[in-house]
Amino acid sequence: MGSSLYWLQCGGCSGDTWSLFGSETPDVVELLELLEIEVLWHPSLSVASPVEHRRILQRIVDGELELDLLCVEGAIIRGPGGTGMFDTFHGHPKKDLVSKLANRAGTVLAMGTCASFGGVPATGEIEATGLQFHRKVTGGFLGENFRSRSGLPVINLPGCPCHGEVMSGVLTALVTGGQLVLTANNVPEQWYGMLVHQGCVRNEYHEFRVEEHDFGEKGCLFFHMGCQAPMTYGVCNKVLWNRRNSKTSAGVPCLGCTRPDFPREHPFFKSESIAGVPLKLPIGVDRAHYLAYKGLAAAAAPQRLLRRETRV
Amino acid sequence: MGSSLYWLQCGGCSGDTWSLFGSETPDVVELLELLEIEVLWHPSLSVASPVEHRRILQRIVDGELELDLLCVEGAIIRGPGGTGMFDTFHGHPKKDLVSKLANRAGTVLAMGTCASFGGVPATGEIEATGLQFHRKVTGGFLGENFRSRSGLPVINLPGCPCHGEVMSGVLTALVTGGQLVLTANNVPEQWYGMLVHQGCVRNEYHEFRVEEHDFGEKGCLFFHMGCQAPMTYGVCNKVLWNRRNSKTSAGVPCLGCTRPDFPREHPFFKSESIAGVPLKLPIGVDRAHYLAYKGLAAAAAPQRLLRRETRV
Amino acid sequence: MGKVRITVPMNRVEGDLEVRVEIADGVAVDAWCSGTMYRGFERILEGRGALDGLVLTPRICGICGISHLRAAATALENLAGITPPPDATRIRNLTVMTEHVQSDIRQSFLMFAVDFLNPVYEATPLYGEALARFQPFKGETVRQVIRETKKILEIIAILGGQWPHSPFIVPGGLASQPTGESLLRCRLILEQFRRWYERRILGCELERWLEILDSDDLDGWLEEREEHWKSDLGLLLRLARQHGLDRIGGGHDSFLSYGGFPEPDQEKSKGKNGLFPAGFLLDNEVHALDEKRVTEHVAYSWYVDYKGGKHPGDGETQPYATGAEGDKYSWAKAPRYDGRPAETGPLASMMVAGNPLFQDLVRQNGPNAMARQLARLVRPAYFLPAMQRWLAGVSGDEEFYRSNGEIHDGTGCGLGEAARGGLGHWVTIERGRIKKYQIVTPTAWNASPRDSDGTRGPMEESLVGTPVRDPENPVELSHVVRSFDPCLVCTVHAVGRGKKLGRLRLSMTK
Amino acid sequence: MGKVRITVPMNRVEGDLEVRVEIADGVAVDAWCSGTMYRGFERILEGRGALDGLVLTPRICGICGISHLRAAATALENLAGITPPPDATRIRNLTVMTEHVQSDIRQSFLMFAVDFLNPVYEATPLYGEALARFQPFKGETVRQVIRETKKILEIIAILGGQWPHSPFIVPGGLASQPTGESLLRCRLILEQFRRWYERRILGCELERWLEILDSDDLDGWLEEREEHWKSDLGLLLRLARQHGLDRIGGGHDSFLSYGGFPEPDQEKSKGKNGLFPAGFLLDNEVHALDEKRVTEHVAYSWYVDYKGGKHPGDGETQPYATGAEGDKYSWAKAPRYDGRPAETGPLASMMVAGNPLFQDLVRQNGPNAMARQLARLVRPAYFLPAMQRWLAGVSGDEEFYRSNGEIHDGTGCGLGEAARGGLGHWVTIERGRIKKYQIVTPTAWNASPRDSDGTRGPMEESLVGTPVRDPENPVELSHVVRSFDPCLVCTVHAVGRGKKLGRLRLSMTK
Repeated sequence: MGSSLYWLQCGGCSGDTWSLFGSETPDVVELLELLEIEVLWHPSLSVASPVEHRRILQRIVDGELELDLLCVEGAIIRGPGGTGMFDTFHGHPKKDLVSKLANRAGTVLAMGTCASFGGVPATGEIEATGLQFHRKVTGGFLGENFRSRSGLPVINLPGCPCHGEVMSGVLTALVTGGQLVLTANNVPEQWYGMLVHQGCVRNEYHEFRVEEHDFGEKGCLFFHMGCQAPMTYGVCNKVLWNRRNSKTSAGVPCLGCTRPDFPREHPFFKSESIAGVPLKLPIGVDRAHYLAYKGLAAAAAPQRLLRRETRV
Repeated sequence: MGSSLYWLQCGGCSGDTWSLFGSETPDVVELLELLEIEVLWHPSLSVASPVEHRRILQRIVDGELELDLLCVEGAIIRGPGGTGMFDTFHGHPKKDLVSKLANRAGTVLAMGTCASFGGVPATGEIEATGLQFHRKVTGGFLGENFRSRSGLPVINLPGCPCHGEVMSGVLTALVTGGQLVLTANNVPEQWYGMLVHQGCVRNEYHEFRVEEHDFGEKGCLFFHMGCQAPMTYGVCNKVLWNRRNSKTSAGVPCLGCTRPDFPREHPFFKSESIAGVPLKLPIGVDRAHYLAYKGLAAAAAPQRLLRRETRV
Repeated sequence: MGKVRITVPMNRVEGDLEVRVEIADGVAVDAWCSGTMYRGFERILEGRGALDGLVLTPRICGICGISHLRAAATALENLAGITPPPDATRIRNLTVMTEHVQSDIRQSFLMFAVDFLNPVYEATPLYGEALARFQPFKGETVRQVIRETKKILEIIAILGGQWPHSPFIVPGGLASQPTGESLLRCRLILEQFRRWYERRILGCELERWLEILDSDDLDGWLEEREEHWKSDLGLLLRLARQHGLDRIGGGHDSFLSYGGFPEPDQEKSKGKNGLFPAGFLLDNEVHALDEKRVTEHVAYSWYVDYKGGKHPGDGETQPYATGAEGDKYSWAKAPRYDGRPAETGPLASMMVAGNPLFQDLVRQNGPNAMARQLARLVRPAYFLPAMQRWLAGVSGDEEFYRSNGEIHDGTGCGLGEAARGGLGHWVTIERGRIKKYQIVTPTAWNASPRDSDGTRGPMEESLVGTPVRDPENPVELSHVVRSFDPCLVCTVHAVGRGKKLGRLRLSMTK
Repeated sequence: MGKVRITVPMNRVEGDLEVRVEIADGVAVDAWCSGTMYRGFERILEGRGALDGLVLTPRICGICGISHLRAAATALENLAGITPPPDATRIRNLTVMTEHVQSDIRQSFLMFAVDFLNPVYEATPLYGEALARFQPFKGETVRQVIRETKKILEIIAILGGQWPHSPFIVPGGLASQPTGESLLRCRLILEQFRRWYERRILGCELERWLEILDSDDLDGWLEEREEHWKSDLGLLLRLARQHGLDRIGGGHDSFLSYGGFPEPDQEKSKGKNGLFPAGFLLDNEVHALDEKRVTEHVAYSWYVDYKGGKHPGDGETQPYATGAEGDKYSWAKAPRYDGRPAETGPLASMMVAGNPLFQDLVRQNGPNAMARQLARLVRPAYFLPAMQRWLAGVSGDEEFYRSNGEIHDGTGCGLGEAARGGLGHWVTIERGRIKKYQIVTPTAWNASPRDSDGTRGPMEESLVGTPVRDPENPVELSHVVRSFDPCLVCTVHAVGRGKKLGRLRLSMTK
């Protein structure tokens, strides 16, 4: 047994790689050992010479070397003018390499929001896109109908970066034959089935509508500071980052970085709102009911919250 | 520099010791090294012979060996009839040893609810009590006016067991000269200034009053299952246990184990309630306001929560 | 040379235990084990909610709380006639065993092995190596044990919320449904622990260890490769032999195991008893376990006397309080099976399960301190494959909890293996409240005082005949006592309510 | 022997870099560094909210995002005339340095040291030792580096929420107020890391290292104790000398440092420049830094030409798209200071700061690969005491944020040291939105292509003159390139909006 893995970095920041390096029990080295994953290539870590590397690539493309897992980090850059020459590898567009490898791979994983949906690069003019999605729209670089050898579409693991424990969990599932339940965005629901808001330590501020208006305050970041946690799927407040904390816990609004529309157009750190009520409400709530209830909730807020007498 | 520490186990389960062993970055061995703490004695770990041990004790009592930190785990057993003979050490009541050591110690720490408030043993008939509290009432074994050499009362670190990261944090503060802010229960507010409910992953269920009625369901455990999280101070849902999880996150109601009245009289796993509304409400809320608002909140609950379409 | 009475040094045991030994001509000729703390736990439970044992009984012991939790849940299931769903059984087995594994490893290296650093051994060949590995807080093995046992406990936190002390096992199953990704993470943690255990503790793969079927095999294994010889187990074995631990610490030769790792699919495995079956071994014959044959004696315990033994379900617990206690010397009662004392724990489990290696070791030398400790340290080798099998077997599609409504009135009994041996809970519910709760812990069996017939408890008996070179530093006795892994925080009997308690005069040595 | 052109093997660098070298008679005679990716990051920022650079610019680089974050916040503070409160400055310095430290250690052992495992060295004396420690995924140092660098990053998670990519540094201070217990935890983590770094990396206490003031001291230190010789640093030094890394990898001898670790109390430290001051070192003379003297050239970059250099605030970035790019060969522009190329990074910082050891090393051999890497690997020794000092200095009583309302229109500049050297952000806000954003990264300085005068960039220059034994396996060149720790994910220039882009024909070797 044992699975082979090729990690390709395209238009990204390598943040997903470093996020994976933050995973623990097992750490990344132990993970690869436990899952008996053979890393054919990782740009930051492999010791193979370019000659060997090109031979590995050729053997994969020729079907001589079986590629089980293709992990792509970063957006696929198609510019300028569809040539892909904004991102080259040995003089050739890297996007061509993506195609070739994807067609050989057992499973293709989009590590992070850039590879999944295009992310930040897709908002520029380098014709960047995700592997099989362009922001909210299916298609992307490989096209709506792409299926890897395993019959699966590209498995999207969004997040900017993707949470290390999510990547290691999904790799474990794939290697050990676990079943992934994919959402409409081809995201495994097991790791994206809860909102970032669920488990936020500022939940009481949210409940009683005790609001933060500027940095450094204590309060809920949703009403004014642009926090996307109630509209964003992710485990950030259940599986802590670096096993310690999360952005909202540290007073940083959720940026909505697992969403296909990340980065949103509206300025960060500000909620789009009318008369003090955010335009975007927590997923699934009815506006009229919500407003009525939030009014009463604010009236019921205990003094300890209004006075911020809490270590949250 | 360097501090000396003596760890005394009285009427307890050694759970606080093992909880401390679960702390991480640093782990317990590293913690003691970093803080340059010399462990004069720990019952499970010390290698000193009984002869040496008694010599150490004698030197502390005689004032020849300076004792900086006295950590007491477990309740002080005073029975039967005030003799303390239900818990002896070399034929003598252990409580006498507690007195002697406490009078010499720089700082006295009550590790866990038993040592702090009496805990489970205090509900029995062995005349057990906390070091300086008997459940909610100040006094306990050492008396209301006790002060250690440092001028501090006994510092209570409740929890059954106390969270390992709390113990290691408070030890760090004491050794490095950090300032503790003590509440009325002599609990350091820095580590007990938030509710267990703050950061619970089931917070949306709570907000919209989506209730759990039996084990194995998804929903808020407060309304029927006796969850004490909104009435209990503790960092369980911010500083995860074993760096992984918390009881409420695993569907286990908060037992209120840091409270002076732990274990409460009412059966666990059941909320005391009238007409489906718990008698005890989250700390600080006004009953009338709360009921009105919770009614509206339940009406505003999104379908995804009602259908439990979430991985929480 | 006359007789001396000494108290055996007892640091590094969980709980409060004092052992006195009488030595004549350099040999222990008698012994008394005293539980020195009385916590009255069972009495606390009376009158409380039917489920409250789930919360309170684990507080008896911080290192084996899940064994209590499961016993409490099992007792209520026994009362109510509920069988938990197969996946819940898998998870329960897994978490109980996880706790055992951490306890086995921690006891071996944070407690047992430390005695090899006794000054008396300073000039012996392996002392330096032992010091480098086993020195408290500093030894390389100690550091790794702290790190790795912490990691395997993450399995319990993932599935149950936290360790120690989360009541996630409930009558009917589990308090919540583990998610698929939690189970995957547990698989990784388990596999990672297994590899560490193989590499560091055994020095070989589990499969190789499991090929060892008798003491010749054991010798062969030890010599076979440097990795075996040098592993922590290898070193412990060499130290134990060098210091003669295979020749001390006998006992009554009667062994009790409660089993308690049922195969999940009880329909299919009917009649079978799961991994490490329950049973009572006497004179090389295994008898099926019948909890009715368990009794407790108080002739030498600080409780009001009654005749002979009583079944825990009928037991009384009134601290003896007249001030004239005579020969009484322990807060532990004396549990007996069929009227006989019985050793329980890893060695007993191996013996009852018919493990050929341990049967051979005991056949040759009788029970002894080395065999007892070896059984504890290699128990994970037998557990880990089953833990992996059960974890992999969790389908996740099925229920983890079967609701049973309120617990009705009745009586139930929950037996199972805790890390230190057989643990039993007996509960009676009346009008939805606990009427009576009795707990017989493993250490109550092993560190039992004498019974009505004056027969010593297993640990007492095992001390008799031990040569003691220096009564001022009786390290041999310490090895024997530690080989039982005693945990006296479990001596938790109940006080009669409303009884006015007089002053107890205790005649302790020293 | 004729000329050959080769592409230098470039695995294990962050980002996309291709280096071509011309070799004649076994010596590199010319070199070209190409950034092979264009991400158009700055253009993405145009038109966005004034604060959005805090979120977006860290996404340029996953390993030094906090440097970008701080530069973005500083640029806005510069624009708005805000000074963050002293405690906020302490925390910022601390977290930026934490990120540097993890990067320095990871680069040294996950990237740089791996080249010593090149097959060409297989028969050399230290190969076995290097393999045991530095083999990817397996070496003991590699495993420890992964474990310990992860731990020190917990400091950033505790104070900022997560790493990588949390915008917790904001104009005016920090997004939230660190709690006292968080700060205590950070102190422990920092002290723990320091001890690991001392024990494992240095082989001595920081204080001892800081006594080394010239190359004789360095030799003396290396020989002084086995711990020094055997430490990871000791081994790296021995390998570097064995393979002549102290004699390759020269350069222009001009060094740029942006400083950027201001002392918190700016009133008291007025005039002082904090740890590792900003400056430009040319011909052994340090010149005060003036950001106005920074320009960028595009003569050899794939952008529409302009004459000479332009200040980033005035810069244009139009990808050259006519199909006739001539000599252009990189997506990186060519930054110049006072019209000159400049090396930036740890060695440059040491030189500008007047560190006697590194001044001596460079005086003797000129800049070289060994000195460059040594500066990186020992930089934590200079950082850690300051980090501890700042952390201990956080009073916690004072504010961590000074509100400044909306960011008004204007232009600001934020300069500071990133892990790889000087990083500059230039921002223009108009009507509350970003009108223009220009970023000049450290690797843009080091891996710069030629400028309008045809002067090579520092890395290009450093390659010239390097002996190359085997053009098929030019490991010497690899050492030199890696000694700069190049990170080309930073070549992020902007595309002119609405411009129709034609097809680019690129003449790459192979």
